[in-house]
Amino acid sequence: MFVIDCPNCGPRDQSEFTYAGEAHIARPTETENMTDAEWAEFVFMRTNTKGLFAERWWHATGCRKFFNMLRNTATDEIHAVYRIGETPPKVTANLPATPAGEASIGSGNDAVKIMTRDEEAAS
Amino acid sequence: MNATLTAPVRRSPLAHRSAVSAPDDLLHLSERAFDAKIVLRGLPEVLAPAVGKVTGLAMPEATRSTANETHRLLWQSPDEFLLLGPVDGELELMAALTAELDGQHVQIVNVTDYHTTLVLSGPKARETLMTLSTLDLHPRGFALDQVAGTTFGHALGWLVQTRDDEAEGGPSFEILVRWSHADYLFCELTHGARAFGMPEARPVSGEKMEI
Amino acid sequence: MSQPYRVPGRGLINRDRSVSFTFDGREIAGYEGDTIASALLANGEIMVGRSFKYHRPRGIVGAGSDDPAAMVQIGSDPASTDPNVMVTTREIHAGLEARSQNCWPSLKYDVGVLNDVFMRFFPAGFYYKTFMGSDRFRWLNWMTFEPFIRRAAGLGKAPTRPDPDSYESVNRHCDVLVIGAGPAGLAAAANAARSGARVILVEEGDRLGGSLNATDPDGTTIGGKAPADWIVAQTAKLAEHPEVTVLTRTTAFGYYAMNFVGLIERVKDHLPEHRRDRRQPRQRVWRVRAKQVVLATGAIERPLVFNENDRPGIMLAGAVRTFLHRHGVLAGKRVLIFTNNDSAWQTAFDIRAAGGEVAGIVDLRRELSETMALRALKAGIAVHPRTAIVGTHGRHRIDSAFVSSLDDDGNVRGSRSRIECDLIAVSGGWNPNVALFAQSRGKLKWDAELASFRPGLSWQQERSAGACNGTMELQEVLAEGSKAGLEAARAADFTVRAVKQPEVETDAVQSLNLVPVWQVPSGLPREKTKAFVDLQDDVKASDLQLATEEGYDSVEHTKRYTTQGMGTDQGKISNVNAFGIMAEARGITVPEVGTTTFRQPYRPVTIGALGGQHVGPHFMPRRGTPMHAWHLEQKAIFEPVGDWLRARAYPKPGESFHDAVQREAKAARTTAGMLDATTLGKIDIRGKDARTFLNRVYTNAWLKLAPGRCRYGLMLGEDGMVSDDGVTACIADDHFHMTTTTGGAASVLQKLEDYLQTEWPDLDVWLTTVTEQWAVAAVCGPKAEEIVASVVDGIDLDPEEFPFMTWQDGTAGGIPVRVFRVSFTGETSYEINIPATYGRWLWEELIAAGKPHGLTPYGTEAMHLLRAEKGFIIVGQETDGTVTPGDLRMDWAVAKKKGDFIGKRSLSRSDTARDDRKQLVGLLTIDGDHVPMEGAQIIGTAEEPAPPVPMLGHVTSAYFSPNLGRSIAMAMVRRGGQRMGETVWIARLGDKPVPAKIVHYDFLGDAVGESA
Amino acid sequence: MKRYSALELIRQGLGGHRGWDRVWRKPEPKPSYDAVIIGGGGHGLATAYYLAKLHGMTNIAVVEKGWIGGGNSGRNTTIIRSNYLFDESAAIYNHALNLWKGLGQELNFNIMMSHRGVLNLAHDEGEMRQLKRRVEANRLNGVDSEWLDAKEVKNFCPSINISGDIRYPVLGGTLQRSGGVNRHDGVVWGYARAADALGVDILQQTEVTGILTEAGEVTGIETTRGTIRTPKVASVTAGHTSVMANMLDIRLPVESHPLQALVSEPIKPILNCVVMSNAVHVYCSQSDKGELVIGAGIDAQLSYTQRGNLDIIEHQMASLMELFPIFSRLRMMRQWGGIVDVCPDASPIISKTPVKGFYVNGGWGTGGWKATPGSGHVFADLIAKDEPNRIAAPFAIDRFTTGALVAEHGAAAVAH
Repeated sequence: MFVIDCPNCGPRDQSEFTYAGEAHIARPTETENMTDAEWAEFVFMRTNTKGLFAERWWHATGCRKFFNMLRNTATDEIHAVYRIGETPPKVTANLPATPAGEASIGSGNDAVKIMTRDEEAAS
Repeated sequence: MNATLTAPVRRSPLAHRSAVSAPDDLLHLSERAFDAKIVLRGLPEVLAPAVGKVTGLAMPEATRSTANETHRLLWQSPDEFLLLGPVDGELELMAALTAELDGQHVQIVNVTDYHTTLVLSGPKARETLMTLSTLDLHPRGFALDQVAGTTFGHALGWLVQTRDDEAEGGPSFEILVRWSHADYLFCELTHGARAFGMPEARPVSGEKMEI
Repeated sequence: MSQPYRVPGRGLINRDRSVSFTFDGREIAGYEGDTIASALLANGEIMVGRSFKYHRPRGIVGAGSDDPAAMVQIGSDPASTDPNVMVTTREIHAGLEARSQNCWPSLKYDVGVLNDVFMRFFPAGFYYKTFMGSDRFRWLNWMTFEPFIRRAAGLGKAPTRPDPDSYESVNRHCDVLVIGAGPAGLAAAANAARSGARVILVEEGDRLGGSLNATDPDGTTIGGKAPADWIVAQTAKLAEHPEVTVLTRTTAFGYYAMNFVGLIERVKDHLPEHRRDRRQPRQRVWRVRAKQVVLATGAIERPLVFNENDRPGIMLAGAVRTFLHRHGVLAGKRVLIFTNNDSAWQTAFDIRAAGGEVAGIVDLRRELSETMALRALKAGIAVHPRTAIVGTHGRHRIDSAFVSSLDDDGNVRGSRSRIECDLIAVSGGWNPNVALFAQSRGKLKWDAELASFRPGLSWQQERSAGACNGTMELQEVLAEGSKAGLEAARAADFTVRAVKQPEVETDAVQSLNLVPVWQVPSGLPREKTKAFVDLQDDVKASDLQLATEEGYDSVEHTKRYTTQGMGTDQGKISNVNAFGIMAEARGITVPEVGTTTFRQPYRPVTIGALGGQHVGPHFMPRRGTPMHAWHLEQKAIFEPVGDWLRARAYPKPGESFHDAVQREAKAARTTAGMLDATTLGKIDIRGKDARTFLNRVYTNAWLKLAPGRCRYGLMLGEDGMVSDDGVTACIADDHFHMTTTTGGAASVLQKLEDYLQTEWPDLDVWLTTVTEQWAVAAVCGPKAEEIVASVVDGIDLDPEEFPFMTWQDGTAGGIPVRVFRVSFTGETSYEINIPATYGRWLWEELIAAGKPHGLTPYGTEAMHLLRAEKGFIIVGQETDGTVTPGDLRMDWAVAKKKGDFIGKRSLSRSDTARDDRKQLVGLLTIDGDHVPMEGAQIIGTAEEPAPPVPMLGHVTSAYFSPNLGRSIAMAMVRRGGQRMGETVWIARLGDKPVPAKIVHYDFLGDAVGESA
Repeated sequence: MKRYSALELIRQGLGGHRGWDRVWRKPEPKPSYDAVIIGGGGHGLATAYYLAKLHGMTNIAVVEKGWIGGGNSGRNTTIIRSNYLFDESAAIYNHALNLWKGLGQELNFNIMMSHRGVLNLAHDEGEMRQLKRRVEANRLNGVDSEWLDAKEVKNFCPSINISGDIRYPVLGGTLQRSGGVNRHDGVVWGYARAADALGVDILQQTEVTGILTEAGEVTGIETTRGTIRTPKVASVTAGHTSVMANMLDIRLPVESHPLQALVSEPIKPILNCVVMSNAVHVYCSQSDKGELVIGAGIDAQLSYTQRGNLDIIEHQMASLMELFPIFSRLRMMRQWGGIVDVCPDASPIISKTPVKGFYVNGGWGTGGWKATPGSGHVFADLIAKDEPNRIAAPFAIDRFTTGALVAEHGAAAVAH
């Protein structure tokens, strides 16, 4: 379980929160003039990022506020929480070395979990 | 008024439970029903004068509560507060607050009957809560007047510490729990405190389900 | 009680307390402090069970949770019997009953041994190559063979009755979690504790000290103290710190994200029945969130892989020492040592010191240290350098080993000679126990000196200390432990100063000088060599080699093909050997092979314990309304609706459920009925933009609804599909009371908050749930007005004054109530909302007041029936997430001109705008007595053709209507709206389809008349 | 390819098992192929096999970033069934079920297909209605499926607790007798061996780092082992479908989530069918080795970490105790997680894309395993002909634009 640092209530167990999907997808205002494809883009299409991802959470049992969070979905590291309407802060993350690959450390992929020579040399 | 009616009876969700205690005053669990409970939604600066005037309380900081002899005000979110007042006093409180806040962008909702209050006190109260809650309930993590909305097993509730650990009888906590979760929580707390000799309350059952 | 293998004066057992138990019905004597394993060994018993595949005899190999295969079934009670219990970790107590498993008719004479005889035909992966059926004999396939193969599956037997014990889980936060209470862990905990940090120290065994308990007490001092005394002193120091928790018999089984560690505490399995505290759970899961973790989990010895290395009597050298020093048991009368490193020599010295006989040291290495050789010489121990054990002998326990010397290339040279022995103490080296480190996502690195993996890069807030970090010398282990404890405390923001560490003096062998030998040569061809790697699942070196040759050469493929490391021990002692053998077979290095994944749990965890206290009556809250107890008193039948339990019907004594529903539904239309409608979701909405808000979340128009009035609304998802519905009342211009479905209450509130907070923060609207503030009694029927009038004051119930779809405030017994003149039945209906604590009182007053008028309480089933008669939908019954308002033919509830609302744009997509979608209709079966099955499919022909049968739709609701005297049904039918009056057929399993006529779904309207 | 048989096993046994062929070659990547399949799981290898066998496309490669079968193929609970509600779903899953039946024999590899029956339990009125609707739809679609009342459920699976005292009592259930389980590794290896024998190159430890296009058409892929030219690239990377599509700036209606499963220690047979319950959340069978194989829930959040949270497992075990209180003393031996990509309508995507020559098969959510042969079969057809066949057509991406969803998850909507 994650510990999520609610901007209002402080760090709490993940069980108090509800995941609310990708962040920064604004609901279109001029829906009448959109094509079906544009509308589908809003309703259904997602980036589903592997790596640094801006997402929304809801502190369901606490302050009942939605907020944004930057998390590395390849490693589950949480980098920042910030309020709705704010722009995501700049952070550095252990990003996957290749598009489908894994971060340079703490692999989620079971095939890679022994230190590379470079890592050994660096440590 | 209709003469045929019997006098109204107010029943709490735990009317069928009596207070229970573990030996040696390790733990006491009881219900305190019918406190007046009012949700106040609005910005604290908007609410503060009215709350001060009606209750004498200051607005609490985040995750804290303020209290005096008659009232306690719980922070629930930056724009949501739960005011607890004297038993059966909710209508007066509603009226007073409504009058003070007339025309403001606020919401005042009577939730007296929505919640009931479980009072858990004694030296083993923290450990008992830890069987159900993921909060850091060590005295370093949760102290007097602190407030948290959280889950207790599958029940939702607001936890507040109302008596200090050093006080006679040990710390005391109150959990505001919704009506329909009250019995579950009461039973889970006694269940979690078995090891301290707490007599166990069994969940009410006996429902028949068939086709 | 002879216990012929017990060594006088040794061991940390309580010799004043004899304890006996039974193994396969025979009484075995031991002492308090014994495990089943040590007691069996004390009595000369070493064979415990049979292996999984070949049913070969299996004995005790390890002394702790690393043992691969010595498992028994505990107890015979069908409710509390416990399969696959490791004899090396289970403490004995009076009344304990252990039985060997996976053998029949007995441990010594087991028919399963036939598999062993034909072993050569059952190599790794043989199942994949046969039993798939052939062109000629198709039936000779898996379905034919599986039942027979299945019978042989599994080890122990599951209980057949529910578990009488209870479990619990508890949560803890701490600053420093120290896992393992050996020398490193004790040093870490003691140093962290001095800082005042909250420390939890976890020890898997029953006593602190770890490897120190397996150390010759005469050979080592720490700070001048004997090891046992040092442990006592450390324990006492820990006890001085109030913030320290020490847990024994507790295993850290899982290291999860963000320093969340699961511990399992075995609270009372070690106690005899009469000493088990009934208030305590059998086992307890500790869910620990630690700021910092110190891993001090020690090292696990690995055996050597040699021919016939699986016979009972072949034991890890370290385990022999543990049994000797910890339990006072010398597991053999004549012990042969077989090793490739220095550590096993200590076993020889300890045995001699304890007065035992050593048959010799067979060492694979050519270069041996002179000091060691000298010590051996002094102790009178024969040493055989550059020699291998190439075979063993003995049926249920070894009686001798065959050795051959090796040439410079490591091949067997010359003849076999026989050494008599009843125990072989074997060591192939030590593997740092990195399981939890790897679970924490740390990366391993290869240590060439250890020829094993040890912690490399950390990922979480943890550090390893001691043998699990590859550090083997005691002085260094203590230093590393101390340092880890200090650093952990500091990293958790505590201040602590280092103190001087105690000096260690020891004559114990601390060097390793390991020469890795992954498979010991036997001088025999591969197929004749029975060199086992995984003793539980019977994986031989040759299996790993065969898998590699066949192309299953990725470490995961080899594992899966051979089942290496897939037993209950998860390969604790065998995996590194397996990686070594794979590496040799592939001609690459071990780190190039890599490891399989160290999964949670480190050691198997009781399923019931994971469920904790949240099982049985505590599984899920039973949410009941304020009237719930009344429903129970009436012996109502209930139905679960989400977490709620709602009264479904109130059968009178002797009355069937069906009859009760018919009676209740009839009464609601002829006299009066009353429903507990408390569970409907209720949201108080306030703010100057409340109307605009409602206009955007509902499909219909809300700008002009006057205070005092109510309106029905449909809510859609952005996909255009109906997601909820309900009636919302206008309390004041800026104040509304919304109701939602029972199941939708929480999700609707979340959704509304979501839109308010993220999409429309400019709207001034507040939302607060009031679902449980109000108890709701809905009274309907011709007599409803009279009944309500006799209970509610302050409201003129005259329909002129209080018309349909309005609400008014009043009182009942002086208590304020709010009455809504809305209807879900089509009858005149009053939904009386009263503060919940008065709900039961109001309900009983209404029952009493209604009695003269025939007021009948009705449950949710009659409610469903009544609303269907009127043609009202139920979201979740008529809809299934694929239904638009148009599909429901409720276009009247969609305001096309009001501007945007949630889901609006989706309604004009090409598929949602089609006119041949399934639409809601009423169905009247031609035979009015026939009630179709809900969910039945509708077809277009009187006979059911062969599948696939084109389906027009399905029945969503169907009832026998007591008020219409016939069956009614609602259905989603393709193009239904355009098919009024047409006949369709309802398919039935094993029977002719039933014809039915499509009508409008308001059965109280014209529908029934039309069909007549 | 040396055929496997009992006779051959005996012959090899006498000869020390030295004469077996390699199951598949370890080829070097060729500079170009007629088609490249990304993803060496069950679906990808099945696709390659059917492309080679049925469409004569043998100059093709399967590119796998790790070891074949190492993704969701190696991590699922192997439940096979086809009792889906909608015609479109029933068609593809039943197509798969029919292929499963003879697959071991066809591949000459024992996939241990055990048609032991799958029970889906109902615990409330809504579920009863749903499942009955499904049973009837299945029957009319020619899918084997029947309704059992609670007593019949107990007769079929004696270990289940059908007592009325539990929180969500068993009211009945559906049974698909032809459903069951199989051996996931066997399927992967069987397809790989058969595809390899037909000439398909299986390139393990080869990760795709880019997809090459010219003028909106696929021309090849970049991999960690060099560039490969090809006019057709098919992504079968369930879990990572978006990662592949994002290389071409194609957004898809999927989110990836961890899905966990676990096994108990092996015990003597006690559960001889597959039991599934949505309300109580239990998916359980017993392997031929004796382990209880238990599917747990998905974590709510998007994640590619292939691991999940403990609380999911804890709740799963509490749920298991509701239906199987006799399992309480058994022990969880191993837990793991896979990454599933989930579509909003809980149906898969088998589709062409806006980029010509790029095909996508993914979004199978928690239920892709059972579709393996059917999915590969129709996807191969799509790749070979550049047009979806009747079974694949409803699963095109454009259904999210038109609204013609195959909303199997709608079946779970509960409210009243």
